[in-house]
Amino acid sequence: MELYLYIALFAPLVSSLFSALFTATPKKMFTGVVASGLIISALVSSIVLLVHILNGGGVVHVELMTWMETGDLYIPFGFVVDEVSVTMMMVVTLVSSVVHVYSVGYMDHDKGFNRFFSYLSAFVFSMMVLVMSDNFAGLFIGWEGVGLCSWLLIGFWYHKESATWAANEAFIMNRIADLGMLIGLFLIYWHTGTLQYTEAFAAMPSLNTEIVTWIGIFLFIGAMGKSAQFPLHTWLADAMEGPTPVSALIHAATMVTAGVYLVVRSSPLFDLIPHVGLFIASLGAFVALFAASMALVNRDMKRIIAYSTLSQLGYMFVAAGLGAYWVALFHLMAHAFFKALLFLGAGNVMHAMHDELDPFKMGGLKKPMKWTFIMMTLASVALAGIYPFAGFFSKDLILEVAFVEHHFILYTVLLFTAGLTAFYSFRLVALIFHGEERYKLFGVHPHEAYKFMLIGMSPLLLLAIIAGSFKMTYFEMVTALLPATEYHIHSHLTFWIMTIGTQLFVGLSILYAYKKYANSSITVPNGTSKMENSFVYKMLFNQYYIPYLYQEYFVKPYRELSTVFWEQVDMKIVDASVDGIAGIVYGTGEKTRAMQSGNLSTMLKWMVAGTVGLLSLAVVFGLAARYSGEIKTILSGLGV
Amino acid sequence: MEIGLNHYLALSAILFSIGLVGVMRRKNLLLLFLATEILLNSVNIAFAAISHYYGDLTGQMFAFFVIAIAASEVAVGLGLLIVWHKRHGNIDLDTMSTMRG
Amino acid sequence: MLESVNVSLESLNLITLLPMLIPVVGALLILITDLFKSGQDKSLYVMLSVIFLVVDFGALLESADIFAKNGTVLGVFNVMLIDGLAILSQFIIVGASIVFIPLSLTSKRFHEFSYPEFFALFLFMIAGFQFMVATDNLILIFVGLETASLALYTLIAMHNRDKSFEAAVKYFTMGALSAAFFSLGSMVFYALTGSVEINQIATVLAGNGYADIAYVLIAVTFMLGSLGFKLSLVPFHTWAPDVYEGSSASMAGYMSIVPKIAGFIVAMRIFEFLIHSGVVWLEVILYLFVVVTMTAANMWALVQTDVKRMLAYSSISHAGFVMAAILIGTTQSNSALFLYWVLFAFTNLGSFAMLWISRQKNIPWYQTSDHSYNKFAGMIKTSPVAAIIMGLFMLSLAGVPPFALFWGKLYMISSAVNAGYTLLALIMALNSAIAGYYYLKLIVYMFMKEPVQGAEEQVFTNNSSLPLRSIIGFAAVGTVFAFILVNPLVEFITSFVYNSGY
Amino acid sequence: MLDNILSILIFFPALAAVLGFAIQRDSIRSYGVAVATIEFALSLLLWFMFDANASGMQFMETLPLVPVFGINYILGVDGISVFIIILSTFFTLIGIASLGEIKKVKYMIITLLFLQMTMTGVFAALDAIVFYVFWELSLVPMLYIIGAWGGPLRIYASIKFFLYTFTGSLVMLVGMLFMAYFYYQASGIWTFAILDWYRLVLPENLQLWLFAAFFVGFAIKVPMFPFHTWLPYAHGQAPTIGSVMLAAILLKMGTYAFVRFSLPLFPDASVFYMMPIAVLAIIMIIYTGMVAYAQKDIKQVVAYSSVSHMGVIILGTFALNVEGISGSIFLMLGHGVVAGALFFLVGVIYDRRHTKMMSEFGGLATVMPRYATVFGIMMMASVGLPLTINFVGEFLSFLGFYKQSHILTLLAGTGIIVGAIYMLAAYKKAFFGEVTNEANKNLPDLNKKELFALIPLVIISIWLGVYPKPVLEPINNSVEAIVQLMHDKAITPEAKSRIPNLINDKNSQEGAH
Repeated sequence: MELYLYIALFAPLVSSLFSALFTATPKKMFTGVVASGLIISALVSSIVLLVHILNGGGVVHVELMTWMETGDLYIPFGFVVDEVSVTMMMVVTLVSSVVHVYSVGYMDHDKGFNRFFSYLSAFVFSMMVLVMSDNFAGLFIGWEGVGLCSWLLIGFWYHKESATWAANEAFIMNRIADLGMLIGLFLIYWHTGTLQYTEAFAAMPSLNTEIVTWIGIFLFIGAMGKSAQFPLHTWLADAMEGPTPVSALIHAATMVTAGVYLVVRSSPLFDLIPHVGLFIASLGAFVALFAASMALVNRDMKRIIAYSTLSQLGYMFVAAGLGAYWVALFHLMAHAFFKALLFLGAGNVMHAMHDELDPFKMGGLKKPMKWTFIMMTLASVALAGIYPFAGFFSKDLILEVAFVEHHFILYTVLLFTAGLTAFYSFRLVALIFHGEERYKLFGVHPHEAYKFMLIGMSPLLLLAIIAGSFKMTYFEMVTALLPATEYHIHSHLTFWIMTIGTQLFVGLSILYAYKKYANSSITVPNGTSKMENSFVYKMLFNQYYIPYLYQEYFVKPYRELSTVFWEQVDMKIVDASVDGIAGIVYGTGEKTRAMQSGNLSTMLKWMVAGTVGLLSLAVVFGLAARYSGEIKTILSGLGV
Repeated sequence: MEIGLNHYLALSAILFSIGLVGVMRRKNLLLLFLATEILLNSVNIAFAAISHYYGDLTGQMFAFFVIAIAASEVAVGLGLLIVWHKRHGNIDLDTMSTMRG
Repeated sequence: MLESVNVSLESLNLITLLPMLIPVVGALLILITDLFKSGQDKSLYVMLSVIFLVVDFGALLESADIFAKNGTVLGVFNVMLIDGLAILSQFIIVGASIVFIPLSLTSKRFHEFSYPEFFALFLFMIAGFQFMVATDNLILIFVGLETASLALYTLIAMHNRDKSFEAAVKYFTMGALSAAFFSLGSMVFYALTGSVEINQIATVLAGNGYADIAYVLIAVTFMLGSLGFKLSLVPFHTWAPDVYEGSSASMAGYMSIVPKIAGFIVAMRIFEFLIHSGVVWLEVILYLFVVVTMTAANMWALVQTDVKRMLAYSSISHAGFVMAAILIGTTQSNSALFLYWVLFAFTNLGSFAMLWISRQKNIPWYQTSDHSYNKFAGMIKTSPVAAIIMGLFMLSLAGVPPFALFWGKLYMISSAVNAGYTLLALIMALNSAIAGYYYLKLIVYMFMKEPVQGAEEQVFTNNSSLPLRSIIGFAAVGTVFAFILVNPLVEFITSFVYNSGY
Repeated sequence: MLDNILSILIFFPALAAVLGFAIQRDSIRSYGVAVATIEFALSLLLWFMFDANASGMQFMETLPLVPVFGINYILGVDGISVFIIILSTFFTLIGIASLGEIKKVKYMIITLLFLQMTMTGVFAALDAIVFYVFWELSLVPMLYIIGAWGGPLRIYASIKFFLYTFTGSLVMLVGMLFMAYFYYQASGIWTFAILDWYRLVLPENLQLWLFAAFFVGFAIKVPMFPFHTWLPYAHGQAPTIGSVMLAAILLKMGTYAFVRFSLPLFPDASVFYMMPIAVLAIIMIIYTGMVAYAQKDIKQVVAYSSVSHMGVIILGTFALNVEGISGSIFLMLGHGVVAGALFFLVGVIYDRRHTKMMSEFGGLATVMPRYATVFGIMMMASVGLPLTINFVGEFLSFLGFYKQSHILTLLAGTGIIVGAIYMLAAYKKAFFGEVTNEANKNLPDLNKKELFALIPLVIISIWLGVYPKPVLEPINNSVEAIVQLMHDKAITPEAKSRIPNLINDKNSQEGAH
């Protein structure tokens, strides 16, 4: 099994390095093919490992070599394939295989074709390190590695100002969270003496609660950055500047879920601190609603999907925070499939529309892009959580968890959000595929994507539909590692009322969205309608003015303070005082050199003056000595 | 009133002060040399007086050496003075300040 | 009336006079040679002088040997005092003279060297300095001092330029004042104690417990005035820059070494017993002198535009630095004084010799004085070896290890540290840093600036000749490889200083 | 011969430099490369023969210099110094080999060889005075490099560099003399041998003073805030090779000296001053990081980033535990490689465009993709991405210091954010966007000579990031010895508790198992 582990881990690295060899050369189709092949081999290995785990083959654990060893610190490159990591590996390799294949078509005309595959495979490698590591330090390697790849890929079109800006924003925001994570690692190390998962978690129950709480808080701060939780969420929407396959892979399916993975992985830790868990859940619920609300009015197709991702991440955190780790992981998996599908579909639309992102400028695309239409609709259905699609099983479960745990406020929020989700998803679908063919006004001739791209997407479509049926198998598998709490609503009546009620609510939202946006009277908004001028709309459209606030109260002051530090403090105070001391010495020399007038008379006068001065001092001292024998002590008291 | 050691010393001190003032005030090189002679000779008076007071010859020996040295000083000094006068036509101290700073 | 004096030659111990007599004889011989055949080449006189000085040096080795065996020797009616200080300082005086006098063998002709009197006076001067250090009798100190000084005034004036006359007059006049101070100081000591021998004075003063402290202080004040002049302590230093500028570079270099070591010996003899008997005032005053001299001279050196004048101020600063040894007054500090001065002699010999070989007959337009900084601009391009050697000397003067003067500074600061003068040690260290600036300035000119347009190629080695180059080479080797010399020097010096009771 | 390998390492380049004067101008490059290669090979031989498991000094040499005063020529290396020596020979090699077209190339190469002598000397010296000699002497070649090949303000910059560090070292010298004096008082023997000094236990108040004296010298060299202002000038004006050597090796002298002198000699003072120094280190990290962000000149960004990283090194050093000190020493190497490489990279573009203003560039990634890639890798290493050399050091330094103070580490940790901000912003300005400046349209990409210098640096910074063990292990062994020494020497209870006792820890752990 170790062989498969190594293949799963290193095939993406090989793929990345191989593609990197051709970064400076023009597009080579085979880089894409080879890269896809290698990623698929990683997928196959992951499947083998999954089967191995499912058959009760036990955890696969390898220690490749020592990484750092000093003092009492010992960090190996250790990798583990257990029930949790194999789930993540499946998600990662599956989605990335699809995205690789898809990208061969999507990036067809791009100059940086080879480079793209190099980055993309590097990302897969980092992600695999992240999920497979058997210790926190290794997780951190992957953690930072995906951050780097995300930076590279968001800024892939580096000639675009907005893309590079977004890339830097994402990297820096993540760094803020990484600091929290790092502090969490330090705490773990100094209190348990190790960074290995098993040993560290084994030691935690004996630690005092305050420390465990701090560890939990700092680790969660780390998770907040990667999973773009409030208030570190702004980068995710901006990250949509990257190529769409990147958004599908990184900013929907894998990297942003790393935070959830971290919390799930640290379940023994978070089990000890339910109050932190509650905070996580509350923040998750807030983010779910908050993000969904912004998605309601947005006019950028990719951003809408990004906000939806954010909202779903909130769901996952609710589950994880309430201790239903397996539920969180399940939703993570299901979400990965339909969200990636949604993004890839959006990619098709963008391709067809020549990178147009405003759905109001589309409409009626269902005719030229039939397959894409079907896929996106089904993905949206799954996202909305309609039975029997994947979203129903995973998302409703989270609602149930909140209900069973008696967090009714959370439950209400999540339920309401589910309605919003359905609305904005179908608002998007309706605007893009239904109604008048508004794109004609802009002289665009849309066409369907390559066939192999669509075929490539099909596994995702399949999984988006059927993933829910794996629930029990999955449950049995992961609960070997995670707390096996089943969330059943005891009263059958309540259960049915809730389920059907939810379905109805969601269904109504969908209908309302269709009614409002699928009709032929939709035009491209020009900022004159009443709704567009309402306060709520403006606030939502401007993302609650948060990016603006950050710009005004963090970015600008930082820049100004930097300049002040440099120009005022460094140059005018620190450096000037150094030069000032030198200047004083030099200036004193310059001023007093007049003493050397060159005139003999003056020189003689100086000499006499010196003697007379000494003489008068002598007289003073002599008199003093005569009248006080203490003078010596006084003078020696001066420290001479 | 008998003239005692202190009178000699006082005379010496007065002469020395006169010499010092002369050294500081004179702008003429020749007069400056005279002032230094006064300084040295004021010391000589004191030496002789103290020597007498102690009944010891050392002080007088010192005075003789001072006289001898004063003489050679004058020789060198006048030599320099003459050369300066030859080249510049004056013996004014204020002309003697080409080097400064 | 007078009793007949009965003295055995044995007790006179005439051997103590031998080292001083040799240069005197040499000087007379030069004068006699000139009587018989005038107008001979300067090289003859240079070589004669060197020979006599080498013999003198040999005689000193003999005295050193005697001292090492028997300790301090008195002679000639107990006027001569051959102790470790006397021997060490004479080594420096004679040794430095041996290497300085061949600097007269320049390729250009200079007025003063054509007179045999120059060399005779030179040797007389050396004898004067030797007397000065080899006695503790104030009369003999005075005589030696004046002999040497009068000869020195003349030597400066013989350079025969307007500036050298001016320098000589200035030096002479102030010297006369200083002589007056010295005699006055001696007079007061004599009045207080009835003696002119320093150890006698010390005994008497200690005997009556410094009852007349006020008068002692007056005496000390005038002594300070006089020696301060000789050692160029601020504010008695005013002659130094002008005299250095006015005299030839070789003479200036000589003046920065030899007269000062003689002065230091006298200062050490006069002041240390006072400091050791707890005259706090003197300690305070010396402290002030040391700090002010070091610092002020450094500041003035910063603003100079002429290298020779800068070196003059730097010499003042170095003198202030070394004066600290007398203030500290431990065996280590006194040894450090000698060590410092030997190493300083090497470096200063080298740097002034470098100036000397770059001496031009006429000053070109871009120079404001003989050795203004921009004369040396871009020297690395035109004569790299000379530039590198000059750079070495500057680094050594700045105290950059491992060059000669670093070891002197190290030992000196260490002596301050060991005696508990922490603040002084810091001030000394920081002054070395200030001094770094003006030495660097020359390095900057030599290595980092472009040569002035139209400067003649050979400007830096205008005056060079084989003997000069050899001397510079010798100084450079000494400067660079000083670390080999340090250990034997320290051992030798310390044993001599210690055995002389300092 | 191999018994004297350290002396050979020190004096071979100096001798070669003197002989170099006789070489014709056209052949001097080959000569320089040959000498530097031999020197580098010798240093590799040193590594090869180095016993990684020993914690003490190896290849010791002793020769009396001024025995009356206790000054001896003592050399030796341990895990702490051996790698910095190798780094210095390596940088000299690639520095000479990649030297661009400059005037007076012969003098440059000779100067670099002299510089090599002083660098090896500093890190191999085990006698305070010998250390001081090389320490000061290293200023001279650097002065010349900045002053003779620098930019318009070169003379100001070089003099400032020289005088500032010179002043600090003189104060340090006074401290050394005091140390020797106290040793003399305690034992009646004059010695400047560091290993002898290690055995001296000083009372706390003396430690405090002596620590301060040494601190002045080291802090200016590092340079620590607020003594850092000479550095931007020096870097700004120095030619590429000067900046490279300065950043890669010369700054490390200061931090190395902290480990070699301050910690083992004054353990109580180290604990006493730990927090104030940590605060300074944090100011260095954050404040200079922000100043770096405000720069318009890309070289100044790298220069200020150097100061910022040196702050992390200081912080790690003053963690006073094995993790922190090992980390800081590793970071010295890491920062040497990375900052050296970044200065090389800045030099590359400066050679082509004769400007370092970021506003003049933009879109270089399109024109010079290889250059952008290498720069990107090095930038990421500088930012401290895991699996690059800097991460190991930074992680361990922060980890170590976290034991001493949570809050301060948290503050210092913001350095990883600040660092990302200025580096990414600079990279964006220079490399991303459209090519707007006509002059940039046809810039040639990296040439062979430049790649020769840069590729090894890239390889090292990744290799040691992935597999730091060969270097970290010897460092760890020597650091453990130092920490144990500090613990044993410490007087105050606070110091005893702050500095871990490794022997007891090990024993108790074994007992627990």
